[in-house]
Order: sequence, then C-alpha cells, then structure tokens
Amino acid sequence: MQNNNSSENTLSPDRRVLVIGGGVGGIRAALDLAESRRDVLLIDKAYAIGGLMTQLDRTFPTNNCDLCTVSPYLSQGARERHLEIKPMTTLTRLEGEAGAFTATLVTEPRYIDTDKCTACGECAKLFPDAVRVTPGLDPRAPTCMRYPQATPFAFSIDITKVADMAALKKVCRADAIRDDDTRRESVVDVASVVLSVGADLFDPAVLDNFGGGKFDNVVTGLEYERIMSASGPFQGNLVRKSDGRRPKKVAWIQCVGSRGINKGDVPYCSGVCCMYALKEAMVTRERFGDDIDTTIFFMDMRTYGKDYELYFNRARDEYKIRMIRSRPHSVVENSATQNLSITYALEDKPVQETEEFDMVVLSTGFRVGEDAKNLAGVLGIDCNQYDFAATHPFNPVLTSKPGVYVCGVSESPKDIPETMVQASAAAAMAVTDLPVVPVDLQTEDLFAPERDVRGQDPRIGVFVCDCGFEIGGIVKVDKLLADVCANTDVAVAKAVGYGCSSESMAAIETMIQENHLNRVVIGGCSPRTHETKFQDLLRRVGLNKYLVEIVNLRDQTTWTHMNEPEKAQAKAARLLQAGIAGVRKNRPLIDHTLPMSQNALVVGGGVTGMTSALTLADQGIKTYIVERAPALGGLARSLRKTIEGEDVGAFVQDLVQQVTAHGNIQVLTRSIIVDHSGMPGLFTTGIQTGVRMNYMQIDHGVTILATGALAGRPAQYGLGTHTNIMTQLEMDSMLEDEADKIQAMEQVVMIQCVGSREKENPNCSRICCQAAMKNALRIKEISPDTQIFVLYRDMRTYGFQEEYYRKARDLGVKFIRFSLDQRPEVVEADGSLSVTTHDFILGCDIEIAADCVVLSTGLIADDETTEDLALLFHLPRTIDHYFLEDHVKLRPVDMAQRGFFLAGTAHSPRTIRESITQARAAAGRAQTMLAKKEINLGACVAKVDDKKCASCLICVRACPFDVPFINAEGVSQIDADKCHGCGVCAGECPAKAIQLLAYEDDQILAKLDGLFER
Amino acid sequence: MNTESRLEKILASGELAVTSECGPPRGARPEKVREKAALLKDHVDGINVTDNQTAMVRMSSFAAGVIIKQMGLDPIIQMVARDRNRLAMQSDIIGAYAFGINTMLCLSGDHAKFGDHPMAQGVFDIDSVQMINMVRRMRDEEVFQGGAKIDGAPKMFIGAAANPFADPFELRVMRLAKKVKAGVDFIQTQCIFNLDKFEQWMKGVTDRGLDEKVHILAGITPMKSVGMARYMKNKVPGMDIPDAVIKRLEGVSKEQQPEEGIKMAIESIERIKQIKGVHGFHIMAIEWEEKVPQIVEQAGLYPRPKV
Amino acid sequence: MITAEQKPIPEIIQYIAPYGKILLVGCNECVTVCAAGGRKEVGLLASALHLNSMKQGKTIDIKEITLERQCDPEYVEELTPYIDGVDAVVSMACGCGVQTIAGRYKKTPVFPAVNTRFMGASLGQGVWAERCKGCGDCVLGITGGICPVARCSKHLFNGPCGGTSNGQCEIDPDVDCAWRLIWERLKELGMEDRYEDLMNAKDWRPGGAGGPGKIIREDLA
Amino acid sequence: MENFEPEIVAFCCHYCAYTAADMAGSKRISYPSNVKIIRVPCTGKVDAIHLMKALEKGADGVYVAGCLAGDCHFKNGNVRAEARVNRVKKILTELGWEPERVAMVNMSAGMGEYFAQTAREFTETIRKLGPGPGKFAGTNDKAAS
Repeated sequence: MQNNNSSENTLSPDRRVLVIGGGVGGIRAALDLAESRRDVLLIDKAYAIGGLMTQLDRTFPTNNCDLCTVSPYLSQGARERHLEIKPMTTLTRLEGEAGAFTATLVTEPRYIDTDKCTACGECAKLFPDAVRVTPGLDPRAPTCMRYPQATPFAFSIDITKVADMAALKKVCRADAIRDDDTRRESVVDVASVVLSVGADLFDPAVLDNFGGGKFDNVVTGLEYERIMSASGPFQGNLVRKSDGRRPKKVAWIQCVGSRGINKGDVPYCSGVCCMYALKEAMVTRERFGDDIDTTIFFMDMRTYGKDYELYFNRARDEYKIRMIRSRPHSVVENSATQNLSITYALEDKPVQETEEFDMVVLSTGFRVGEDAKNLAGVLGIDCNQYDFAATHPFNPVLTSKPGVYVCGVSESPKDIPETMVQASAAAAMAVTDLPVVPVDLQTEDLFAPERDVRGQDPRIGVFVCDCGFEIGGIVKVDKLLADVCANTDVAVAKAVGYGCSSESMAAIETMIQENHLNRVVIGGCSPRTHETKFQDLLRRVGLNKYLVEIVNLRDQTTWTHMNEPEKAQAKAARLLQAGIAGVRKNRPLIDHTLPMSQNALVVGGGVTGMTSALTLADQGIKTYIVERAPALGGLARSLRKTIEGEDVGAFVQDLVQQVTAHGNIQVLTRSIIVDHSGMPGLFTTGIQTGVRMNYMQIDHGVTILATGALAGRPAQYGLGTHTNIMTQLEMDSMLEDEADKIQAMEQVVMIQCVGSREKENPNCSRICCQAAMKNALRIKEISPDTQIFVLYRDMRTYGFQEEYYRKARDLGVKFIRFSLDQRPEVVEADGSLSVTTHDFILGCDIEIAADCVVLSTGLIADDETTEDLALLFHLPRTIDHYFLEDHVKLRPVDMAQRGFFLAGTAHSPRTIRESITQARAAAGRAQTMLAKKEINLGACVAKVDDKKCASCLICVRACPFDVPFINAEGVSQIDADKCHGCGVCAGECPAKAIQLLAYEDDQILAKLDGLFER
Repeated sequence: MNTESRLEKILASGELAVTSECGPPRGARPEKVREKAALLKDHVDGINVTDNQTAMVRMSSFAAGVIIKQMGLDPIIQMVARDRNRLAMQSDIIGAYAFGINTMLCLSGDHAKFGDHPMAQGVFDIDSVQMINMVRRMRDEEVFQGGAKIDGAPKMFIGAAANPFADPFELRVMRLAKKVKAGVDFIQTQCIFNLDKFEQWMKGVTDRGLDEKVHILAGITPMKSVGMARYMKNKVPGMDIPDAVIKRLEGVSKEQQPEEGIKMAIESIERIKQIKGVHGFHIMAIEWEEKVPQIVEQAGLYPRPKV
Repeated sequence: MITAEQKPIPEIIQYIAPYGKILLVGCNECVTVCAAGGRKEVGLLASALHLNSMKQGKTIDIKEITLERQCDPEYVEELTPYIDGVDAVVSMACGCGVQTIAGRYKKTPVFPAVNTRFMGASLGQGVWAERCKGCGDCVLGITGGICPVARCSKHLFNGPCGGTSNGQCEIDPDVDCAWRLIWERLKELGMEDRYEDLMNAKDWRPGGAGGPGKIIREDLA
Repeated sequence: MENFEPEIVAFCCHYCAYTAADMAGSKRISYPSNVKIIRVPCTGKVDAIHLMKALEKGADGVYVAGCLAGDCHFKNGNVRAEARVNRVKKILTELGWEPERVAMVNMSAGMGEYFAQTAREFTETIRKLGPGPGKFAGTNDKAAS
C-alpha cells in the first residue's frame, strides 16, 4: 500500500472505505459497498468476523438461525475483488479528512498461516480443552475457532496459553503454525470510515441481587442461547450447568442492568431484550413443549418493531408463556438443589410472592466497552453520555466527524433488522466520500474455466447438511446417505454439517475435485436462499452452475414434519432421490444478460422519498420522484418538532429545496402511477401527471417505495366530537402556535395505543410513546403547573427515549396503566371532559377531570395506495397493509420482487430519524443493484427445436410478454434476452418443440421418477 | 297470362288477393288436410301447403296439395331447398303439375337445427332464388335446370317469400329485386306487426318500381295471446314485434286476448290496404285456421271475386 | 388447414381393447397446429391409455411417434421399423393420414384417434372456425372474400335468408350471418352493385359430387 | 386399503406457492408429509403431461399451486395452468378416474398457513378417494406374471 500523505482532497480512486467491526452491521455495510463495486477494507479485532449474531442460537422474529444466510456471502463471487478482510486488526490512528483519511492499523499475530491452514482441526483436537466456542461458559482454549461458519476459516492460537509450542507445531501436518508471527502495523488510505463495532453485553456479576456470575443456574440471555445452540457447549441439549439436568421451569428477568438507577445500571433501554427473551422462551417451548414452564418477568413489554406485537401475542397465546409484569427483587439459590427462588411483587397485591425456578435467564442489554470508547477517541468522534457515538439529528449515521459514519449498536442499542438498515445507510453515506464515477466495470470473471461434462456419465456427489438440529435433529442423515448410495452413479455421499459454512463449502469443493464429480445434489434448505451459494461453489471448481440440485430438506421436510420423524425421514429420502434423478438430466447452461437502466424511480415525495432521491442523485443517478400530492413533504409537513427539539419544518423546507434544485432529480407532483412493465433493471412505468393528467413513461432500473403511512384517526374516545379531544399531532401544533391555551390547562390526559395494538390494527405504532413524552415535556416546559396523566398499556420508550420517559416522571407526569378489557372512558358533561380509568395499584376506578384529552393515535397503513401499487408492481403486503420486505432481518429494505426497495413508514411506523436512515439504506441497496450495470437473465429461457416446430403460432399467442415470433426460417424464435422464463410456451407447444432450459420435460419427469422409484 | 293459376287471375284482375295456409298433418291422415282446407274454402284464393315447416317432418306438400286440389280448391305448394336437390324438386314439380297444381312457392326453408331432425344434412343444392329461376325456365323455356328439353312443361305461377324485417334491412328490397330478376310472380311477406317498417320497405319496393313486376301479398298473423307474441318476438328468427303489440295484448284479460289479436290483424289489413303496391294478403293463422274466414270477412275482403 | 378434435377416449379405448402393443402416431402438420394430434397430444393420449389399462389391471405397450406429415407415404414409411412389433396403430392425424397408414400397412389395423372436422382458420389461441368447404369452384372473388358455401348455414348463393337477426345467423346468435358479412364487405369495396347479380345454381362436381376428388398435375406427375 | 397413505405431488411456482411452502416451514406449520413439492418457475410451465405422468408413475393425487388470480409473476401462467388442470380433469373423467385427483390452488407467497391447509385438505381428499392409477400398476405385474 502506498504511503501517500497528500493533503489535498483529491478523492483518489485508490481510496477505499474502512469498515471497523465485523458483526452483521459491518458485514452488511462492507457487502453493500463491495456489491456497489467500491473497494472496502473490513477489519475486526477478533480472529474471525461475525460478531454477536454468530453466537445466537436463533434470531427473532423468524426463529431461524439465519447466520448461514449471511456469512457465506462474504466469500461470494465478484464481491471478493472489492472486499478485503483483516481479522485481529485494530485502528490505532486516523489522520486527514473526509475523502482523504490515512488510517494506521495494527494486526495481531495469529500464529497460524491462514494460507497453509486447512482447518483440519487436529491441533484443536489434540488439545484436550478442545475448541472453545462459547463465550463466558468455558475457559479459553489455546486454539480457537469461533463458530463453524467462521470467515476466514482458520484457527488462531492464544500464545499465552501454549505450554509446548514444539508439540503444537508437530501436530500440524500443513506446517501452518508459525510461532514467530508478530504484530504488524500498516498504513492505508481511506476515503471514509464506517464504525460498526457494536457494544458489549452487560455483565450481571456487578449486580448483587440476581446471582449472575454467582449461581450456576443463573445465565445471561446469550449464555442461554449458547446452551441451546447446536454448535454450543452441550450440542444443543438444554441442561443446567450445576447438574446437567434439563430444567423444568425457566424464568427470564428483563431489564437487568438497563432502565435502572441503581449501582451498575444504565438508564437507557437496550431495545432488544424483550424480543430475545420472547424468542428464547418460544424456542424452548417449541423444542420441549410442555416439559418446560417458561415465565418472563418484565416491566413494559417493548415489542415495537414491525409485526413484533404479533410475535408477542403468539408467545403469550399460542406458546403459553407466562408473562408477569414485575421487576423481581432478588434471586436466591437453594444450596441443596441449586434451584432459584425469585421474589417479586405484583402491582395489585400488597404482599410479595416467592416462586422457585430451575434456571433463571437474565436479559442483559448493551454497554459500550472500553475498546469502543478508546476507538471513539482514535477516530476523534463525539459520544453521548453513555459513550455511544453521537450523530446528527437528521443524518442519523453521520458522526460528529465528517467522513466517519456509524451503524448498529455503536450508535444506539438496536436489533438486527435496525442494524442492517443502518449499515446499508452508512454504506450509502460512506460512498459519498468516494469519487462519483465508479471505477472499472469490466466483467469480473473470477471463476475457473468450466469443465466440459457433456457426454460424461454422471458422477454425482450428494451432500446433506444437518443444519444443526434443524435437519439432523429430525432425520437420520446417515440413513439418508446410505439410501442414496444405492444409485450406482452416486460417487460420493457425505454429511457436511452446516453445508453452507465455509468449512463445509471448502470440503465439498475438495470432494468434487478429488472424485471428479460432475453433478452435485445438496440436501439442505431452500433453493430460494441457498441456490446461488452452491451454484457459486460449483463455478469455483470449474463446473457449470446448473449442475447442482438443491433439495429442500429443511423448510419443507424437517421443519414441517418435526413431530413425525419417520415420515420426515421417508419424505427426505424421496426428495433426495428426486434430486438425484433430476440432476442426472441437468445440462450445462449459459446465463444471458442485458444492460441495466441507470435511472431510479422513487414513489412518494415525503422526507423518506426525498432523502432516497438525493442519495441516489448525488451518485449521478437520474432519479424521478412521483408524488400524488401537489407538493413535496408528506406527513412531515404536519409535524413541528422532534423529541430532540429539532425544527421539522425547517428541515423539510431545506430538503425540498435541495431536491427541486438537483440536476439529477425530476419531481413529478400531482402524479399517479398507472401502468408498469419490464423486468428488474429495465422497468417502464407509466405515470399520469399534473392537473391535466398527462401520460408519460419512465424507464428505470430500480424503484424505491416511500409512499408513507397515514396519521391514524380512529373514532375512539370521542375524537372528533369535542375540540379538546385531539391527537398528539394536533397537540404538537398547538404547542407551537397556541401556548396560551396550554397555560390555561390544569389537567391534561393522554391516552396511548389509540387504534393500535387492537384487534383491527394489532401492531404497535412505535412512535406514539415518544410523541407523548415529547408533548408532555413541552407542556411541562410551557406550563409547569399543568397536571399530566398518561394512560398507557406498556411504555415503549426504547433506546435513549427512555431518558425522556424518566424526565417526565421526574417532572411529575402521572403514568397510569390500563388494559384492553378495562379501557379508559372519556366522558363529556356540560362541555367539560373527564376520563375514568381503572387504577391497578389502587385497585379501583378513578376519574380525572381533563381540560384536554390527547390521543396517541399513531400511524396506519395507506391501504389504498399500497394496494394499488402492490397490484401494479406485484408486491406483497403485510396483513395490516404495509409493504412486506423480502426478509425481515436480512433484507429489511429489499422487496421480494427484485429491483424494488422499501423505506419509511410504507414499511412500518417509525420516526423521521428512522425513516431517513431507511431512506438512505434503500438508496444504498438500490445502488448495489445499479452497480451491476447489467441484468443477468439467468439461463432459464425457452428454447425452440426448429426441427419439431410446426410454426403453429401457439407460443406466439400464449407468451405473456410477446416474445416468440416466426422467423425468416419459418419457425418460432424466442430470443433469450427477452424471454422471462415462465415456460408458458413450453407448456402449450403442441409439437413439444419448446423446452424451458433448467426445467426441461425430461428433468421434471426424472424428478417424478425419483419420487416414485421403489 | 302465363298460367292457369286462380291466384294469377285474381291478381291480374286488379282485385286484392287473399291466400292462407294449411300445415299438413304429421301422419297419413288425409282427412286432417281436408278439414283444414274446408275451413278456408270460399274465403281465400289459394291455400299454401307448407313443406316440412320448421324442419318438422310432415305429410309432403305435394301430396297434401293433391288432396286439396281434389277438393276443388287451389293449393299453393311450398317447396324448400333444404330437403331436395334439383332432381327431386323438378320431378315433384312435374308431378304436382300433372295433378293440376299450378301455383307454388319457392323457399330456402328453416334450418334443420330447429326441427325434429337436427342431425339431418341440409341439402341446399340450390337456393330459393335459383329455384325460382329454375321453375321459371321450366315454364317459359321448357327446359330442365340441366338444360334438357321438357316434354310437357309445368306452367307454375311462381311465388316466393320475403322478410321485410330481417337485417340488413337495406338488402331487403335488393333481395326482392333479385327474386324478381330470377322470375318470381308473387311474394308473400313475413308476418307484419311493425307496420311502419313495412311501409318503409314498400316504399323501397315501389321506388324501384318492383311493384309493377311482382305482386306483393302482405303477411298477416292474428295473435292468439300475449304469450304467443312474446314467443315470436324472442324466439322466431327474423320476426319484428314492436313492444306496442305486446303492451296492447297485455292490456286485456287473457280471455279477451284472442279477440284482441284478431282485431289487431283486421286493423293491420285496413291500414296496409292503403299502402301502394300491396296486391293482397296472406293470412297465416297458425293452428287457428278456423278464424281465417272471420278475418277475411271483417276486413272487407269477402266475398272473394269469381274468376 | 384441416382441423380435428380428439375423439372421446372411451371410443379409442374400445378400438384398441383387443390389442396389447400399440403404435400411436401423431402428425406434425395440421393436427399439431390445431392441437389435436401433435407430439404433445400423442404423449397425453398415451398417458391416458396407460392410466386406463392400469385401471383394468392390464399393461399396455405404447410406442409414441410423430411423423412430419401422415398424408405422405414417404413419411409414413418411417413407421416400417415398428409396425411388425405392434398389434395396432392409432393415428392422431386427419382422415387422410389414417388412410395413408392403412393403405401402406395392410395387415395392421389402424384406428383414428381424432375426428377430422373441417378446413378452418384460426381466430385466436385455441379457436378455429370453418372457412372452406372445398367446393372446387371458388366464388370468393364475387362474394367479397367471404364464402357463402362454408359460412352460410344454408349455403345460400343469393342470401341472406329471412332468418338473420341482429346480423347473426338464425341457427346460432354466435354465428355471423355470412351474407351480412358479404354485404358489408361489398359496401366497403364499393361493389354493392354486384349484389344483385344472380348467382346461378352451382356445379357441385369439383367439390365431391363428381366422385372422390383427385388432382393430377401432369407436369409433376 | 387400510392405512392408505396417498402419495401427492405438488407443482409449486417459485414466486408464490414454493415461497409459501418455505413460509410454512419457517413458521413450523405442519402438514402431511405425503405432499412432495416439485418447483417450477411458474405454474404456466406445468404441462398437462406432467400431471398425467405423475399419476402414471404412482402419485395418487397431483396439484398445481400458483399465485393468486391476477398476481402471477408472469401475468397469466396461473390461468394457463388452471386450464390445463381442467383438461386433465376431463381426461380423468373420461377414463373413469376421479377428476378430484388433480387440482389447482392459488396462494400468495405469504400464505404459509394456507399452503399447509391446502396440503392437508388435498391429502384428505385423496385419502378418501383411495389409491390412484399408479397403485394398480403393481398388481398388474403380479397378474401378468
């Protein structure tokens, strides 16, 4: 690396983005950058990247271990060219400014030459401590690989724990152990930095009341997940550390170390613990059913994310998890049984209860660690009082230092979906410090030349993943493999653990090469998620990627027939046989490509849409904003202040100005979308625009949906019947415009969850608790004597919002909980209002006179708009009419239909700040797609056999896209670059002259044969 | 005068002619033919004998025509192109003429689909216009259709049908012209209920001077009931029943409907008499032959002139 | 093109009931185009016959083959290698194809699997309509390009009859009155005056009345 | 025929039904293991012969699962598929087999529960109908030998 210390900001193309931290956030940011063909250097202080997520058993709300979906992408295809990973590396100095930083890095010695290491595991095996994978449960072993899907796939040695280096070196047949390895310093030029080091988890040992770190059977949430995990210390057996027995009664205690004021506590909410406790309890019930009782002790149930309320309802109603609203006082161990007694108080009972559990899980939250604090110092960025990186209010991923961006828990406590969104946003922002014109875009052929397998007899390799428990826990993989060996052309049949782990992928590659395999069957999970991965594997070993069949043993067998293992076994065997029969008929195929349109369409001209458009336009992408209303601005135009006290109006006005002045943005107001055609990367959308509704068409490669949501106005609690019954949004305006009215109020009652978390709209609107706090504090500021009552169900002031909640309580705002079966009643008598509600603590109904009743009405989906667009664009929606992203966790702003991205309140309710983040993320994701410059149409296209064609025109008429035509030779011609690959023509052709490649008749019939072979 | 036809003579005399219809029985019952014909005796100048009407098999029009002829009445035998090829037609024409039958009507015939033998092959060797031409040449040129000379040519007074109401309306006069060109002597029209439209058609006919070349007999059918009117409106192809007709029948009780129907038929005749070019009436009282004399009388068409 | 429709399967089953080995022959011409007897239909019929024999508890051996054109002896000759190995032939071609096979292989019974319908044109996907009767003496030149023989239910040469209602044929409201069409077309062509030309009685001999039709091209034959 | 376990093939389109089946999996919604899925890009690809051959080869029932009406990723593949399913129903009827052995169902990608419900219902339908054509093939061989 050249040591170029030039002071002028030249935006040299040699510069790249430095991503610090290899957790999911850092990985996502690095992948987005690499996919956009920007060079990126990812460093992590650990010996392998992956971060916290790799240690989780499964993640909410899907309850999958989706790790396997992320990690293999790190080594995938073209991205490798742009992505360099340096584990065991830290940043020690950062000089220069945005666009021209010089970073000094230090890499610690691994003592293993990763180029030589085959990851055979011998070194680890011969050290009786074995491989350590569980943080906090086992002592550190000298040789360590963090988790089975680790990248880079190599061991590392803790030199301080090695007693006999010679003996250790002798073990390694690959001669990969290097005891002379030393720490190295390097200097790199970077244009921008993305900080994503996350945070540590709180260590409950500092608290003396819960027994964390003291009692064997008190574990943290993360430890519990390691115990449950198939790759954990007990191979997935849920047992107590004290006696190895399976617990019968497990309790979770929420907010351990969070939302507290005592010694060792932090005041903020960690944001994720409610969901992960629910998840852990649900997975426990899923696996052990009624054998294990599960109880969660909580203060407020904070399931505020998209569809999280439904998850909570399921946990409570379907999984019968006991929910106790109480913060326990203490946990006491019974010295004989190591059982644990929890003492707690219920809000409606004067005396405390004591109950015994076999195991207690402490839901601990996030703390910024010392390393992260130091790193902030090295970066020179400001932090908030809790040491999280401080960010710009309307630019939520930008730190106080230009060119340094932050995502994930480094910025504030958050869950994986939020982290992924922020990571994509940070990546999109980091790009702005790079030259606008992306560098080389030549075709990136990274793969070995293809072996010609035509004419060869099939030599099939069958590799079956156990996917931890997901497959291997239900069916006998050995038996499956023994069965498939009956096929004479199956040359290899092997179990491969987590088949998508780097280790297994490498092993499969080796087996393919050593056994000269020319066909591969993978028994694993869904081809929808994993086909590309294994196709790339084949390409790496010089096999055409269409010579692999993925057999969906997990999603469609072991998960669905988990209670009938024998039937699952039989079905799995049949499916594998179908896969084998099918793969025999597979032929090498060539993918077809088309140039991609470099324009973007943003639907919706609110803050989200404008932010997305600006992000794209700044990167030289021609962007159209289509807005239904006569002016830009959306719902934010009716909002005055954020909870932080920022002026929303000024911000929106500035945004509108930037958008209208931007040369790459065309704004179409009073416009509606009327038709849509094309394919991802080459869309054509028809728009009627202006007062006259003139028709125009836009060509675009990507579409961002930012259509927003509507402010809810349910006819509840007398809304609309009395001027003094208003929404929080109206109160927001009143606070700005009519302070005198506020001063005249003696008592104000706020009612939360109005029209949310109810049967008609089951989800949480997320923004209302903070909106109530914002307005309550402003009322108190204007009129300190005004009494405020907040009637709530759960206060959901997640993250740092908790601080405002605390402040409101300090200022004397009264919080009275209510439940749906005893809702408050707003009564009007002679023009004056009063609210009656049940007080659980007093155990009776109370009546509060109210000068003003403020309803927290939240947001509701714009059903009409999302329905229209969903029909036009063929997009899925949630049951409550928001757009549905492709994957809640891994692709939170991508839609299932490629080329569509989603941001803002069209996704789910969220604050302006959160919408901005999502807007940037969507723009970033859109850029990753546009950066490909061409559309891969795949090889699944229709092919005509001229000899058989009767020129009957049936294909010409049947094709939904008008592709086939009768050519000069008098036979049907289907151009591969136009064919969408649906196969309708092949299904209709009366001469059987058309085959859909990759789904040819003989392949389908062979699969049927495989299913019914006896 | 080309033929011995009584109808031709009446028409030549300038008097309004009256014809009616007799559907032969669906069985070998000559008495039924006689009964029906007897009802019409003295009140009409010719009795149409239908030929497998509505494609239902009936006694042949030739045979029934002979029975009527033997009663001393004047049958007009109908012949449809559906059931016979040109050989059969010509032999039947000669045969009929040999029995003294001198008036006939050339028709295409209803499609077999409507009858009791929908599976039958329709012959349609020649169409009605070609049939007219064939019969005319047999009479005037004394040759068979194939060209050979006839020894004893049948001298038929040739009639045909015309439907002024079927569409395209503009073709209806032209098609009549074609029939005239082919040699038709008289025309019996489809039942007339829409008098305005009939007048319009007749205007077209007279404008072209066709009334000089062919005798138009206006088709009259008395409605037995409102049900019959509705059926004809909705189910019978080429029929034009104005809503007013149905309304008028609906306006009277069920018992009075037959009488009202007859009244309407008479009113129609009265009005049509005023139309230029109409030379007579063809009264089709479907399965209601007994009412024909009443209509003829009340319409002032009785007694029939002697020729 | 010649159009055809598959026979009811029970009828086909009845034909082949006595036989165990069947040669099922499709044709890649007209019957492929009208989706009655091409390669695809051959496959479907074979499968149907298998399903049937399964029900009967029997086995049936079906060899599927689709010829380029079953009405040409050279193509039909391609069946020779298989013919001795089968008990019967089922042809999915039009009557011409069936007879060509029957004429070539005298000892093997051949059964039709389709009903040959008419010479028709395609009106769109999956719809064919009769357009020609093969009358041997084309009048389209004077009827505005619309055939009264094929498209008038009564083959009227001097139509329309009195049954036309709303421009449709009396036999079916879904059938256009050919003479209405002829008239409209003549008007479009400015040839209305031709309407009143009397069309003489037709000579049906070239269309089959003169015995089985045959064309001999002396320059080619 | 006691303990008859029908063998069922479901041709599922990639975009909707196959995804719905995955969804059923990730939600751990169980359905009869009798149902075995063959993935196709669009149900419009499913040829009548595939359904016939499935029955011939041993399936007791076959269904095609595509996108909801109007929602086909390829515009109308699901409509084409339904027409072909109806054709096969007609053939089966002519042959004296129960037309209920083949079926068309429609669902969106998110309808994991419905996928499972459909699988359950179809399996029950076929269970009531008893073994399909392919099951008789085995007995034939014995009869023939």
